Amino acid sequence: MEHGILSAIVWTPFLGALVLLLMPTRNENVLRWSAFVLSLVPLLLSLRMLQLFDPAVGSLQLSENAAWMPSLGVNYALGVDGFSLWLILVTTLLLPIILVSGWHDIDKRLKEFLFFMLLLEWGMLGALCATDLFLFFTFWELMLFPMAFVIGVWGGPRRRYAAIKFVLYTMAGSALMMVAMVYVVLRQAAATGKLSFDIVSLYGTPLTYAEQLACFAAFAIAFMIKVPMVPLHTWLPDAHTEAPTGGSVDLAGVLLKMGAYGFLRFALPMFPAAAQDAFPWIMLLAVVGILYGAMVAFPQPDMKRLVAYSSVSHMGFVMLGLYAFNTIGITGSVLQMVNHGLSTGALFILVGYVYHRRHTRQISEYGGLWGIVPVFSALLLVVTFSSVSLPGTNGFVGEFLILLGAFRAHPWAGSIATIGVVLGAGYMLTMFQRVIFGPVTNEENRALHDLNAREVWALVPIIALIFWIGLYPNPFLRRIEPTTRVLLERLRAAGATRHLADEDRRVSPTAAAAALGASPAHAAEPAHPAEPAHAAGGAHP
Amino acid sequence: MIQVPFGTAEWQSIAPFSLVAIGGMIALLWSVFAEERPGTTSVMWMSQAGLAAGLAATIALLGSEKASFGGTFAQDGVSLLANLVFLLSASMTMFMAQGHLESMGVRAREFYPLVLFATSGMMVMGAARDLVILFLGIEVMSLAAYVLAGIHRRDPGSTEAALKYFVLGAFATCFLLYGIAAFYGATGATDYDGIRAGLASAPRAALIGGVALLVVALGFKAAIVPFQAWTPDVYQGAPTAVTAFMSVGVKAAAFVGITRLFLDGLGPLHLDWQRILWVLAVLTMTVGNVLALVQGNVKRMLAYSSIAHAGYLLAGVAVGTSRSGGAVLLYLLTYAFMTLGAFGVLIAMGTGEKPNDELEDMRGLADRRPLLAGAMTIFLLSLTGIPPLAGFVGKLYVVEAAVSSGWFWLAILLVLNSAVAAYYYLSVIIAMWMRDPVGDEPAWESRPYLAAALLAAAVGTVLLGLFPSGTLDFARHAFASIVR
Amino acid sequence: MAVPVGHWLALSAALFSIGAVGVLLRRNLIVVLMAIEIMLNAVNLAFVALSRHLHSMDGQVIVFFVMTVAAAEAAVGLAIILAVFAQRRTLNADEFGRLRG
Amino acid sequence: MTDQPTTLLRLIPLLPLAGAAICTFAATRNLRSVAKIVGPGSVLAAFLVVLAAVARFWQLPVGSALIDRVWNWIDVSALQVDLAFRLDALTSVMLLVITGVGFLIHLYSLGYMHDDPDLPRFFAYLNLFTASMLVLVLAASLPVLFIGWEGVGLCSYLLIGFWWAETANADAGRKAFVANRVGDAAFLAGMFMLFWGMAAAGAPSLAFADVNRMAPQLAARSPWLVTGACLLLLTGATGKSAQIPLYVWLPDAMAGPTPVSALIHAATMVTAGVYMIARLSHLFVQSPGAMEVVATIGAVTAFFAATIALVQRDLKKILAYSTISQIGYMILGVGVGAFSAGVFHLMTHAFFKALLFLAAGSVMHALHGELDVFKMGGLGKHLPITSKTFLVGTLAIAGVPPLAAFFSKDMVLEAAFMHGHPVLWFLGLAAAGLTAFYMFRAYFLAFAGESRMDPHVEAHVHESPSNMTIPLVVLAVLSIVGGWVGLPHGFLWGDRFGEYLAPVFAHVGGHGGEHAEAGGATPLLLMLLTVSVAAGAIFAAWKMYGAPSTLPDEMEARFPKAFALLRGKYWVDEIYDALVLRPYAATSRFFWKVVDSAVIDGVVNGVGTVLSGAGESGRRLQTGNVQHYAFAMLLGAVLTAGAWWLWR
Repeated sequence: MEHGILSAIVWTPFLGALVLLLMPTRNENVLRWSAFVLSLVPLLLSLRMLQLFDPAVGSLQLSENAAWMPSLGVNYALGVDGFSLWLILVTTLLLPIILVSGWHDIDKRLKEFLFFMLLLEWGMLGALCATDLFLFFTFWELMLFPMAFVIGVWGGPRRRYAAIKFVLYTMAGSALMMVAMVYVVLRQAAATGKLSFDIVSLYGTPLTYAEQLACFAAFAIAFMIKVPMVPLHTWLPDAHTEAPTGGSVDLAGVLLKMGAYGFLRFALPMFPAAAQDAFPWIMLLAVVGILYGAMVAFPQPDMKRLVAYSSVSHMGFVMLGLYAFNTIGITGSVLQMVNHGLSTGALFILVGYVYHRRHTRQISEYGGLWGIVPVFSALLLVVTFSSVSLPGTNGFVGEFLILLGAFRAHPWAGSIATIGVVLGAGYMLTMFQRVIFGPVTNEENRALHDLNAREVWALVPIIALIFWIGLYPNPFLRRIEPTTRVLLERLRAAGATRHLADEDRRVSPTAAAAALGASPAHAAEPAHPAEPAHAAGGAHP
Repeated sequence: MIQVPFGTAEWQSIAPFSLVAIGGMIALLWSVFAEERPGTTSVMWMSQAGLAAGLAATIALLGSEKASFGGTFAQDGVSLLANLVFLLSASMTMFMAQGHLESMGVRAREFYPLVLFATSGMMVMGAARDLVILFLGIEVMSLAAYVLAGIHRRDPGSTEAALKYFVLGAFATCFLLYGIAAFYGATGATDYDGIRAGLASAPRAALIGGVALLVVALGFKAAIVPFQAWTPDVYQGAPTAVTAFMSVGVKAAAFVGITRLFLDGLGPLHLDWQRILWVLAVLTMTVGNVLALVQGNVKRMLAYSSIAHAGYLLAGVAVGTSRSGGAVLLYLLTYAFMTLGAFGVLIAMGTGEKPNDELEDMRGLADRRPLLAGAMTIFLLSLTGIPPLAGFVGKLYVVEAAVSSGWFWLAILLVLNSAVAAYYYLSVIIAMWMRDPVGDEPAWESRPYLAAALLAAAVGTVLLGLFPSGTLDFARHAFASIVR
Repeated sequence: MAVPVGHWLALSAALFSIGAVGVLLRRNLIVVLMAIEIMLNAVNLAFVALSRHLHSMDGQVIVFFVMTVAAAEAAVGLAIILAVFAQRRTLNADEFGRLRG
Repeated sequence: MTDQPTTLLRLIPLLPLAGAAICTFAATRNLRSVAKIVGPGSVLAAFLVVLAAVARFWQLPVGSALIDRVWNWIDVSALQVDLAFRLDALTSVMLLVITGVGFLIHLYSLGYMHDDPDLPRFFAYLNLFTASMLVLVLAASLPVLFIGWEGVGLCSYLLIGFWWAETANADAGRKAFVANRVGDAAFLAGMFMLFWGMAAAGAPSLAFADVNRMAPQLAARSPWLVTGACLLLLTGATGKSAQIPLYVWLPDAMAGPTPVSALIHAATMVTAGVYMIARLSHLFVQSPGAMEVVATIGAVTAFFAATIALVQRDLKKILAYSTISQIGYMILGVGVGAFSAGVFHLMTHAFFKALLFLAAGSVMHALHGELDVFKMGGLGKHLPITSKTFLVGTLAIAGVPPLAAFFSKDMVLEAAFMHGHPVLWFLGLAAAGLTAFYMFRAYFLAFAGESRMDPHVEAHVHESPSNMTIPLVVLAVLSIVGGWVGLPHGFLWGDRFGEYLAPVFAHVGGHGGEHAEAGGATPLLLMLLTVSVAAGAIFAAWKMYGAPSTLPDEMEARFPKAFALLRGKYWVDEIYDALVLRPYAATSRFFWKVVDSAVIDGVVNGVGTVLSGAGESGRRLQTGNVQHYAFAMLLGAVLTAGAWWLWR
């Protein structure tokens, strides 16, 4: 059934950007208000989409399709499912918040800044909604440039280096992806006789194991850079430190999720056998990412850089859950993507407030803020503990599910990753400590005035969501789970069953029991007596 | 000797290039008698009319593919599409040159007729299915191009460029002729059908020698490594409008000649020359990109970038299938739009006394002339190969052609090269947007025609990127008839 | 008894090489131009020899084309050299290295 | 045993939570009066609701419980967790202790924090703490318990660092939170292991009822899983209940205001670990190995902490180590299977330890922050009520009959002895002696003898106001009466407390009921032995510190190393710092500076420099000389032909 809602969501930011560009006035207030109103439109549309979204359906829905390049089999195809639903909502929610919270942040070339922020949202929404591999790749590359401009033009002292590094890192990754993409499409055309970039038809492409491995490696590298996973992560701290507040929030809020989303949407379903064999490596990198990110975050003198490395650690958790190959882990990691977007976004906004007042991000410059700016300190307290995933906040639900799922898939990875929870508390509380508690060491801090109504109200939606997802996550989980089941069913059908746990709801059949009972340490090689067809584990088609 | 009747087919096939040549002559005569007032555009419009006539003839022939003059002169899809590229580059160059040359003190109004003569030479090359006709086309084009390079007589750079271009061009022509002689000796014929027939019986040494010699000549024209050393110097020396014409028109003609020669004439030898071209293609794109990284002058950087693009084109030729032929043609079209646009912006940057084409001059352009900076950003992003612009589509088809016939490493090297290329294209974008302007603002001159040409190039780059299907089908179908 | 075509081709190759070496080594631009003419005539020789050997007139016809083109080339070449000399007052090939890097 | 659905239980945590919200609002508007009423008031209201709930519970048949499913919290495929509260006998005891003692401490805080500008914020945190503790105790499943578990961790972090102006307090708070977090990480791992074990056994759930019901099956299927899970949960408990090895944060936690120490670090939070083990008694019982470890940790900690307390100078530090030691007893109790004995000691300890802390608080209040016992002396006459109540507390903790600890501690020791743990029993006995000694040492130094206070402090020492002394008196009474609920077997009305909790620990595997029937006489003998040990210790304390004597100095002279070791707290903090913290900071700096910036970024920038280096060298080839280019062309032609010729 044809729906216009997704196209509307994707293209309203683009039209908004054009309208803004063509507006004759340079008056800052007019520009800010119009940009804010323009950014509300996609938010309202995405809420309408949420209404139309049928929670029971796991596969792509609200899909649209129109021929774009018939000779290449490329269609303008959009669709949404459990994986992209909440990410779309986070994207459309974050922009208005950025505009309100950073009302006076940007002074030079405001019109271009707002133009690029709307373009950035357009790119991200396009990538999230695209269900045609070519369309996804187009938005994947398109997304880069507004972000690079935001970092490069309005960033900090080393903004140009950060911008170039950001673009080149991703482009090098996506170069290989382009070749792999073309290869898969051609193989599929050879099999079905029809050239098509449509994702769902590409899922069934018959590839030999070697081909799958090569293509999976190409896709995986492109997405690992974006996640980012250690050692391909060094662009993130620079990009975050140099980007203006609005840029950092969007970068952390949504751009980082593209990598993990890419794994879920493309790498896993298209190359099941290869994805399954990469299981130990990705798990290793995820755990390394968690611990490494947390450890490197600990000594950071600059607040933004600390939060950037914390993102590396959090995304390590997301990858851990995503690669647990069971419903609990994957659903948890999709939810954690949303949580990380919210709490890290809020952290950046708060750092932005203080930066706007004191023009420095060095932790040593602050201290004893509790007495001077109590409202700010209270908000920072809530967001810090959400980022440390305290039960009752959103972070906990995601992390609990991820670790539970990861524990099932790889007990050692799961338990080592749990240490990440401790390290997380370590560096976050250290930062909170040095900034908020202790005596007022720097006289300038005394002159700080507390957050005004606007700044507080900008964060209220995020704080509300932090507690809502923390205490009543079911509406969110219920919409993610069916899609996870569809993905796992697809993997099972393709014979990649080695790490799959039987996901029956209440009482799991004897198969799972036999599986767990059999090998104590590593539940990787379960004998599936009850499993008829794929008894031999990862039987390669 | 082939007995060649002179029927209607022959008249129709020579119509396009001869109309352009005649147009050139009329424009030349007109420029002698027309009054001397500066800023007159009559000669330019006269020349444009000549091009229009050529275009009309080409469009009239669309659909009626046939080889005239006994198969040595093919008016098929390939040459017609090639003609479109040549005519496009010629007319854009003329629009861009208008005003640009006067401001540089170049009053020589024979510029436009020379462009026409060069274009007619290209059209002959595009249609030639006989080595001798190919030679004639190359010479007509090159002679006009040598003079065009040196059009700005008082500028040492321009004359030096012309000198280098001439000496090396002539040198290459000798190799071309010697190659033709080798083929004539080996296969007893100079037309492609004759050559194909004689290939089996030809001695291998003569064939290898002949192809090597041809590669030198055509490699020189297409600026393929190791014959590309002249390109940066000549492109930098010549006036920017001429550079634009050379980097698009001349290169396109060379590639159509190479493609037709290798895919049609030397088809059966495919397996032999494929490996050589593969190596040359990789060398070309790598050398082009790596040297471009360290350029301080944007014009010279674009020269190296055009070498890199020659590498991508040669990769398409090396694959040697009709798909890759179509990809090369389409790439030429996309390449034409974005490169003409990029050079056009440099022209717009230049003022009478100072060309302003250093990287420092680009700083803060976004503040001073946002529209110009926006156009340049579109061209550079397209050159980098960012979807949905034309550059990406061209690159995608070459990669698709390469992958479809199993050339994975070629495709991987190609995309990695374009990732390296992104650095120097980005450095220009960064200079424009993210740096503050240095020095006072030069006295820009308003050039309506140039603005129109830039707009056309930008629209072409975006539209071709968004809706390439039609053109691709035409190009692929055109090549299907050639590659047997 | 006619001289076998191999000899002619050898002569033509020798002439071609002499011309090429001339282009590479001689400093004076006009001499370079002359060297190019030598190379062109070497090719003409080859064409005539082959034409006779293959008993086909194509070779002879091609020679005419080559000669006309060579003439045109010489004209354009000398014009360029004139322009260069008018400006630089020197014809030494090594002087023209301003555009590089 | 059926669960009676109700909607009453959700009110219990909700009231203090609402209180916390109101106090936070009051803090922003600085409405001290509102906070003063709402703070204690919400806990009192909770106490009343608890009474109502317990009354409703008592009407139910024995062994059933009240259950209140608020909503379905997490529901993802096999994992299905309800936000559900459950009240059974064990919970009722804990609720009464938390809200009861909690309310008294809130009342006391009114006086203690009277002149503190941040009073509203203090009550906000205290209420939030109470709410979290209530959630912890009422939770019907492990994840919900974990909400309370980390919630109390958060509140203890905030309250320890309440006076945030000094970095020392804030660092102590962070140390507490991170140490707790280490335990919580183990707790999480234990939970996951348990969950997947249960899933394999066919009933994927973390509710206590299910876990306890499935425990025998689980143990049968994979004993290592049960032991592993129990050990991990135990590690979590050691973190929260400050046992070896994760006890280091409790002494530093004394940086917080004294009511905080009383409520959190004596009565409630630190007992969470004991409660958790008691709640999962059926599971722990299935793994004798784990039980052995639990008991050993308990006994060793009891003794270890007691030795440190011997030489401490700061009154609150003495009480802190005493708390660690007493919790050791509780852990020992549950470790040997005497769950109700452990819980009983937990209750009595809450009374007298809260009393002791509050008394110390009122001493501090009087002496304007002075806590060094060697700078006190003779306070008896100045602070009549405080000194008398402190004496009651000291007697209680020393195990002097008929006060509370005598019964509860004795029950634990007796269980340890009877259930075949003679070594642990002996450690417990020794610890009991030491406890009596250091408590009376503190008492004599502070309240007896002549005053060593400096004069102008002594000048205006005065007794604390009534809202501080009333709680002291009430707690003193409770310390006396509290023990009588669980009398030794056959004495007067026997162990009512044990019987009350019996249904919760009903079929606790092989360990059977609380009291082994063997040898009626031995319990009596044990009791006499502990009392005599306590009496001896008291006399020794009086000898050394009661009357003026040179004995302490002589002792120190003779065993300088021993005293230094104890005073240095076995240098555990320094060991942790050297083994864990400093290497961690070093490696993280190494990762940052070397791996991240030098290696990875080095490679990334290296690629850039290599390429531009090649560009530079390539550029030199571009000489600008025509003839060089011609030569390059010629060379190119030769190479192409040659390569083709060779490349067959």
